[in-house]
Amino acid sequence: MDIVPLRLVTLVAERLLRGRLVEAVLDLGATGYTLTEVHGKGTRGVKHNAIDGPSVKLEVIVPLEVAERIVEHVAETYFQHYSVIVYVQEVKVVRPAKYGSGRDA
Amino acid sequence: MDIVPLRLVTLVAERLLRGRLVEAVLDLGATGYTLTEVHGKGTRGVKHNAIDGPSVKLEVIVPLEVAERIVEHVAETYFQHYSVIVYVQEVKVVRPAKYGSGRDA
Amino acid sequence: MDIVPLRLVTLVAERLLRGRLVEAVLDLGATGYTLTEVHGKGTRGVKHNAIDGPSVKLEVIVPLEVAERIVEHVAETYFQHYSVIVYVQEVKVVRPAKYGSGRDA
Amino acid sequence: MGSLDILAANLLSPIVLAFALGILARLVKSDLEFPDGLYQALAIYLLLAIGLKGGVALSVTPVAAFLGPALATLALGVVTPLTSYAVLRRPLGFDRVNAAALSAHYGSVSAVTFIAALQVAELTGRTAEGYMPALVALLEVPAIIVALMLAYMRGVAGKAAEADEPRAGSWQAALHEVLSGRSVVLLLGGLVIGLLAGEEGFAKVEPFFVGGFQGALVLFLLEMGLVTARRLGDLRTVGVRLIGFGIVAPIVHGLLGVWLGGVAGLSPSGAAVLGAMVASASYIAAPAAVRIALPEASPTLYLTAALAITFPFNLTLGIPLFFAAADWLA
Amino acid sequence: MGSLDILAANLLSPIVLAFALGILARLVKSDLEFPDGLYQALAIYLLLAIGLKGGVALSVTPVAAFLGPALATLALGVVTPLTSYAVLRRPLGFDRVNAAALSAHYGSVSAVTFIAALQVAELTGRTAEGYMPALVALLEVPAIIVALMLAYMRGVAGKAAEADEPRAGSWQAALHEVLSGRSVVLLLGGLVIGLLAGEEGFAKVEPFFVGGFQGALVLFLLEMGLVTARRLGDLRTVGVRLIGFGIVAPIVHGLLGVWLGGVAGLSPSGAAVLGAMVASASYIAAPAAVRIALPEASPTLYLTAALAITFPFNLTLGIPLFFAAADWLA
Amino acid sequence: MGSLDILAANLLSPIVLAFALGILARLVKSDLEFPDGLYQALAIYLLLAIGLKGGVALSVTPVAAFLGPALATLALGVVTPLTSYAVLRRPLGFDRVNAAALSAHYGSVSAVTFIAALQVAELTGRTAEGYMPALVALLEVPAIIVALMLAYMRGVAGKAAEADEPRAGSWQAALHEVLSGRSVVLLLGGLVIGLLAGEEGFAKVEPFFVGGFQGALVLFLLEMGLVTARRLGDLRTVGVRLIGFGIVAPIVHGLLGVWLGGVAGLSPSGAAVLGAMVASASYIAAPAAVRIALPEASPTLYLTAALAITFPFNLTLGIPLFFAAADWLA
Ligand SMILES: Nc1ncnc2c1ncn2[C@@H]1O[C@H](COP(=O)(O)O)[C@@H](O)[C@H]1O
Ligand SMILES: Nc1ncnc2c1ncn2[C@@H]1O[C@H](COP(=O)(O)O)[C@@H](O)[C@H]1O
Ligand SMILES: Nc1ncnc2c1ncn2[C@@H]1O[C@H](COP(=O)(O)O)[C@@H](O)[C@H]1O
Ligand code: NA
Ligand code: NA
Ligand code: NA
Repeated sequence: MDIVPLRLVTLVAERLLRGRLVEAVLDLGATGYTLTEVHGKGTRGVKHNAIDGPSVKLEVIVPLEVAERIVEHVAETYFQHYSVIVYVQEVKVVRPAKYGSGRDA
Repeated sequence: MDIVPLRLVTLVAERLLRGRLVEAVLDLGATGYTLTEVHGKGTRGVKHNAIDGPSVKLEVIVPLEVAERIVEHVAETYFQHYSVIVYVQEVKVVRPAKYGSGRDA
Repeated sequence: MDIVPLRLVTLVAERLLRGRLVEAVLDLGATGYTLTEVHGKGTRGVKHNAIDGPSVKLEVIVPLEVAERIVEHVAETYFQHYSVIVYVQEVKVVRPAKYGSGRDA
Repeated sequence: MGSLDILAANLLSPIVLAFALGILARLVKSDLEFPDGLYQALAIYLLLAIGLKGGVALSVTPVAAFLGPALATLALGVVTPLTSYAVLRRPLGFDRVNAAALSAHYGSVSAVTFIAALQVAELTGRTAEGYMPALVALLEVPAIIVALMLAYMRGVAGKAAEADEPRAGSWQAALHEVLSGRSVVLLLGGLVIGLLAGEEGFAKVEPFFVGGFQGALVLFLLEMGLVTARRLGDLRTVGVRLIGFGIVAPIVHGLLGVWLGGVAGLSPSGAAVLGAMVASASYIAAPAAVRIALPEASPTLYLTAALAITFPFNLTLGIPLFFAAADWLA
Repeated sequence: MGSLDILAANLLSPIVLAFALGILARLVKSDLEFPDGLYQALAIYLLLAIGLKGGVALSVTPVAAFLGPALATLALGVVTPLTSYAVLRRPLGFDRVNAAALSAHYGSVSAVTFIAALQVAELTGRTAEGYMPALVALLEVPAIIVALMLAYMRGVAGKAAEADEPRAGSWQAALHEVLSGRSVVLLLGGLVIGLLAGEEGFAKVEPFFVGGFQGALVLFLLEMGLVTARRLGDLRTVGVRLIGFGIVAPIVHGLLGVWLGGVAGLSPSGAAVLGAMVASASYIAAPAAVRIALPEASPTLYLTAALAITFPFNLTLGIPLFFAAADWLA
Repeated sequence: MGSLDILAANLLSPIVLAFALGILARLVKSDLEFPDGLYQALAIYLLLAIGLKGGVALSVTPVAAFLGPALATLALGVVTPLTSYAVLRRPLGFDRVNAAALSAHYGSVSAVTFIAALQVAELTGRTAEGYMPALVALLEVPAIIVALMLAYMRGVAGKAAEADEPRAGSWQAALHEVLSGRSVVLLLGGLVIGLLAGEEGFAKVEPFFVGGFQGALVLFLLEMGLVTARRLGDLRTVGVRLIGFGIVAPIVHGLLGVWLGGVAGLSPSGAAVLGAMVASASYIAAPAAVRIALPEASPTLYLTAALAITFPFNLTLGIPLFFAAADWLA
């Protein structure tokens, strides 16, 4: 079984951004996504409490260039005013085409 | 403190498969697992909504050969008809034996 | 956009430890954390059921030396008697300073 | 109360309006959303409450009075998947697997449609038989088994052989899934508890399970509206054949149920409620079983048909129609 | 019942005590914690219940009787953000963005404060007008729009130009957020359902939405106490200016509301409840809209002011004060 | 009502049947499952409701009437962990840490067993004293403290020294955990709120906290059945010693409680309920405290004993036994 490297991009953001971030990653080339409700604390004054509802973790498996586009978009659009972090890891998958990738992505 | 590399295998699947996947990973050699409720969208028509309940993310830390067995099993058994993805990452742990591994797994 | 490597330390523990672990990682140098409710099974007799409430997954992005301190602290304080695992991965982030890191951490 | 009055009263009932509000909220892209746990909690509550009430009623029903309606219900549970399948295969041209999957849904029953019909019975002032929930339990399972047998048996009655892929699903696993599924466990479990506890034992829990029932249903239908709205987009992809089936099947099955219910000795109200049950398509028990037994079947087809076509049709027009038919037949 | 009796009865009511228990639990570092879903579920229930009750009341209210109070409410929704803004900018020296953000919150309304005021009305034995919830829906939105306009327009009425950073937020997105936000959808949706279903249709769901209401509110306020306590630490950082505003603004706005309510034809109880509404600061609809339209504004400022200052003030002292004022004016 | 009638009525009550349904559902591998939040929500509701009712009752109870039962309860809270410990150590041969851990559980109280006993009192038509919930709060904490002291002190009364590993847990942390734990906060908080609000203040929230109580309990016991069934497999590993202790201890403690309750002036019904409380083993407050203070103790032992042995025993046979004993003693 061939296992091919792609990127796992993880965003953790205040709930309000959920809809926008989901739309953004799909627009930028992700073929799917996985959402988890989380609670967190970061460097921003905004704490996430019952009023806002839990924060959201958005994970997408994408080819490298899509990963870069997502990181760039999030950094530009949301870093200044919103509570959001983004990080990237390498993952191995079996069906790279499913994630919008050629074999050697 | 010695930190030893193992594999983190992550499965994201429709809820219906939860029981089967948990049994399968334990059968194939995992010594434990972590389950998270998630919501997601992929390339399948099946959308995960309130009727089905949330999807499930199953994470297992295992030696390389167990990871390969799990990926193969899932690919063969579920890829064709079910909504499921699987990906593999490298992780460092402190007590490799706990995860069914020799030192140099 | 410069992407800098840091460590993602993940702890999965019985719910009772939540408060302690959060305090500990902040004390040891983490600048934030993300908590997820999970269910799991490991090698301990303690199963996580409705009585205890769900288990907790705690993720922190930190520089390498903080990651090592956290792993050491958890191993020393909790491995013997409590249900907890810890693993470490490499991640790439955009704003290393946000996580308490110099450029070349 | 005339038929049009019933229709109006139904359309203006809080549960139908709450369903409409849910659809509307999604259409205007509201951030209104039910937490996962709330939906599950309401479903557990409603199914257990239906079972309990049915069990208590059964505890004061002579067996003889129950026998006729029970047999009629079982017969309908066997017949409707067969008629569905026949129509879906030949005139409508669905392949065997998808035809069987749809038949399982349309032969089984939707608990919420059942409850909505009960409310209408109360609106009209003529309450249906108290043991109706026991009939729901009887109607739920057989159709699923019959439909899956259709898919598993090669060359069903007089049908042309078709290239038959090997079965991906498992018949035993599916049977277990149906019989131990939460909707059967809660309904049947509630029935037995109600039967054993009787009216006296039930009195203490009545404020919770009866008093709160209709309000909880309003919340549930609000969420059903949100869920249904998400499927409306799929209406375009499933094709006009399925939309037609999703409206005509409930009419035909429902009228059959009304008629047979009357023959079996149910009051007009009871017959109308039975009609609504038969007309309804399951979206809890059937999807889970079908996903396991027939994974090749398209969930988009059966979920869209059951949730986005037949459920709203019954909720708004179907139920009043069955009451009118029951009155006409009486 | 004298004013001091009302104060005492209010402070010893289960909802105020539950709020205090929540604060105390957090202060002693209890592990007491509401699951995420429970808070959301209670909020959905309470908002829908308020709407339904208001709608049913409206269905039996002559339009003429409702018109005066409705206009008064709309006027207050336009005026109070303006007065808030003026005071926050000049004497208190907040920058334009934060002043506008705070004005949106103080011009809009907190549903829980409203309900608490209704309870006090019942304590005093003089129930407020049944259609008050409809006024809540009217008061919720306009203030947010007015306040955001203040921020978006350059050089608001007679204000010195200041270095104006480019807007990070989007006006249209914020408007959509307010109008399709869950609190507006549930309140307005409930109103319409109540209006259409009327008293008869509502009777069935009354045990759930009316009987359970006050108890559910106790749970909700327990959780509000837990949430508020987490914000108490921020009181030190927001400064004495904001604390002063968070107490004086509700007094002034509240008295204005009481007076105008009386002029518009509300009963003393109704006028007092309107006063409490006007005095309250929104913490559901406003924060979401402001976060989108004015992301540069500090959530610590507006959430701490609304939740940790003004809400507890109104809940304990403000509401009895408005009842005293209404009696005095009557 | 004779003792056997009580036994039968208890076994056929909805809550006992719901518990059985939960166990059965797990045994047939049903996918029935409560969302996490629902369990927590029900626990919060039930504990707060118990507290509130007890507080309201206390507000109309003369201190003198309450004093005797209160002192008896405290005495039982100190004595039963000591007797448990002695038996677990010497005849049964458990090591000190596990003996202390089990003693904490058996000395403290299970709120659900308490409620089940209250229901039986109502079944028999002789309601127990209204302030019983206040006794639950008194019984919950002392036993845990006593048991932990046993573990922490070296060479407890006349016991052979044993190789004493260094303590892994923290005494202070455990004490904080008990006193600020959610079950104490909700019970005590509810008591104080009920006491301050009194009957009049409580009337408004009564439909929610009293009317819905028994039904909510049915749901809770269904979930308890699911949870208990998961522990049944551990019965094989914990050994026959513990199974015996889990049945004999509640009988002995329960009868002691019934007797002392009668002596202290409780009605027979009240004495029987006190017996059930004393017989019960805690599985909310005690496990959390023990996990912190005595992490070396085996959770499998104490959770299995409390949940899979003693709880089902009391729920089915123990409670009717204590009522029979109370009648016999009266
Ligand atoms: N160092 C960190 N490690 C893990 N998660 C973090 C970290 N910093 C921030 N987060 C998560 O990202 C969210 C937004 O962070 P911030 O923008 O710093 O408020 C927080 O609520 C956390 O859930
Ligand atoms: N590209 C992706 N990135 C992250 N998660 C995905 C992706 N594709 C699919 N998933 C997750 O895997 C589940 C099953 O995917 P699918 O089989 O494509 O429907 C989805 O519901 C998502 O939660
Ligand atoms: N091999 C594993 N893979 C993934 N998660 C694990 C594994 N082992 C343990 N866990 C998680 O860590 C928790 C504590 O493990 P333990 O201390 O072995 O009981 C479990 O409840 C699981 O959620
Ligand atoms: Na049907
Ligand atoms: Na206001
Ligand atoms: Na005890």
